[in-house]
Amino acid sequence: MTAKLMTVRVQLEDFDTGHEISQLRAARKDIGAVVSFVGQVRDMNVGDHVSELTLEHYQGMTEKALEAIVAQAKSRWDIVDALVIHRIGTLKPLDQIVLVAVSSAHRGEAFHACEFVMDYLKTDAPFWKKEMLQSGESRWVEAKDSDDTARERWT
Amino acid sequence: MTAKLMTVRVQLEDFDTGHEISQLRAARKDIGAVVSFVGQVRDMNVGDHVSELTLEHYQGMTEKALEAIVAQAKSRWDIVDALVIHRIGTLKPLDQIVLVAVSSAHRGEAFHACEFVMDYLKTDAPFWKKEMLQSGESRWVEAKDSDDTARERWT
Amino acid sequence: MNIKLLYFARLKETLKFSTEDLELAENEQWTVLKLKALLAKRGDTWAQMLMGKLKVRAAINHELVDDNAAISDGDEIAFFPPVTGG
Amino acid sequence: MNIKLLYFARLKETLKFSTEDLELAENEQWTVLKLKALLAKRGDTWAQMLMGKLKVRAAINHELVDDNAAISDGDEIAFFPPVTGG
Repeated sequence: MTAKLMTVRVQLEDFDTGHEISQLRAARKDIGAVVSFVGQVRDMNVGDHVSELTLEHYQGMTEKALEAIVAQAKSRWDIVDALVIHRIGTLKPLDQIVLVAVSSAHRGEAFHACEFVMDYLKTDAPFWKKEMLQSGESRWVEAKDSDDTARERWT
Repeated sequence: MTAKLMTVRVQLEDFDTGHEISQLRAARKDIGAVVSFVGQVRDMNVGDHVSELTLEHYQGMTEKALEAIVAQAKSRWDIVDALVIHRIGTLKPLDQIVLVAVSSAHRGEAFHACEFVMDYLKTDAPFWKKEMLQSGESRWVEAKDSDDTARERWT
Repeated sequence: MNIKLLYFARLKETLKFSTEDLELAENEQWTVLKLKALLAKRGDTWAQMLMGKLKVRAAINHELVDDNAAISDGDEIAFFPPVTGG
Repeated sequence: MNIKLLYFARLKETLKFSTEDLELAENEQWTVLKLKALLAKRGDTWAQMLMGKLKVRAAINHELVDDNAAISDGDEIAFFPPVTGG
């Protein structure tokens, strides 16, 4: 049994979801399941048309926060590996924002760990979205209470 | 709002997970999340080395069963679309067996619906695995009680 | 009445049947259980496969059913072990 | 003692500061709350951003902390709104 791997990437560039899932899958022959989450920019938010989104983050803290979340997932579930890629910079509707992918022997662990990482990422990783509306106005996206509720489920 | 789509495929050929996720993602600009599950052949089962796996199914019933599971997921959660691809025939360790992918506006729905579809597929879709062991022996894979338990959670 | 029978996986392999057409007495109420009991009379292997320790599932016209399900003329009835896909 | 301060998102934009070095009185026990109160004295905008209705989060050396967290010499302290990534 090789050591568990862990990868966290914060980047301007887009990513290739299929390639990342294949890499996770092919890493070990005792992997039976890969669960992944892809988040993308929606064209509407709180009733307004969004033309683009800018993602700011706290370099240094972001990577540590994501690694801490993944480490916690690994301590709670018997998973093989986990990957988090989060984009920063300016994005448009249909652009990919985030990928969380988890590999494990059996499906239950991968489902739980993947959703856990997303729920914690939403409340603990220092990213902030500012959206430019079609009206020309721009505004900071407000944090949602539902994200706090989602995170609470795991405690 | 266009009609909800639904796709179920049972096939000998491999599939391109990245392409399928991209198709689901790009279908509508109000999609914010795609959750997917990929199952692959493991090289070990109940302590024995597996050299290959043959998947048999009940043609006609399989497609109906999968469509019924997806329809039930759509009635329970507010999802946009769902895709199920399941392979049949002879597969080797590291080969992909199944893909379930679900798109939705928000992540919670996609996570629940994807896991629900997998849990029901495991107990209700008429597929049977026969494994060829490295020892030369072959045997039918036994259904697991844990799959019944997983399904029960949703009722 | 006439029905079509299908067997899958371990049942197909052991019974050496994948499909057969069967005629059932018209004046009786047929259920899955009664059909299994009839088939079990074909011999030990049949009895073991359909009424033995190993679980067997049934479907009528592509729908999973239990032992009490009623059988009608023209039905397609399948017997198979618990499923193991995914 | 000397600390480094960072501001992000709405705070950075409104306060027109992204980073600053600050010297704090040595003979006192500094907490996040006490630091916020000190910064709030800089004017209405600062008071609104740090002690107003909008929630503000703090991190010390890259770890999320609450208002009671103690500040030490050399710490990097960041103030920002609740996060909205993913």
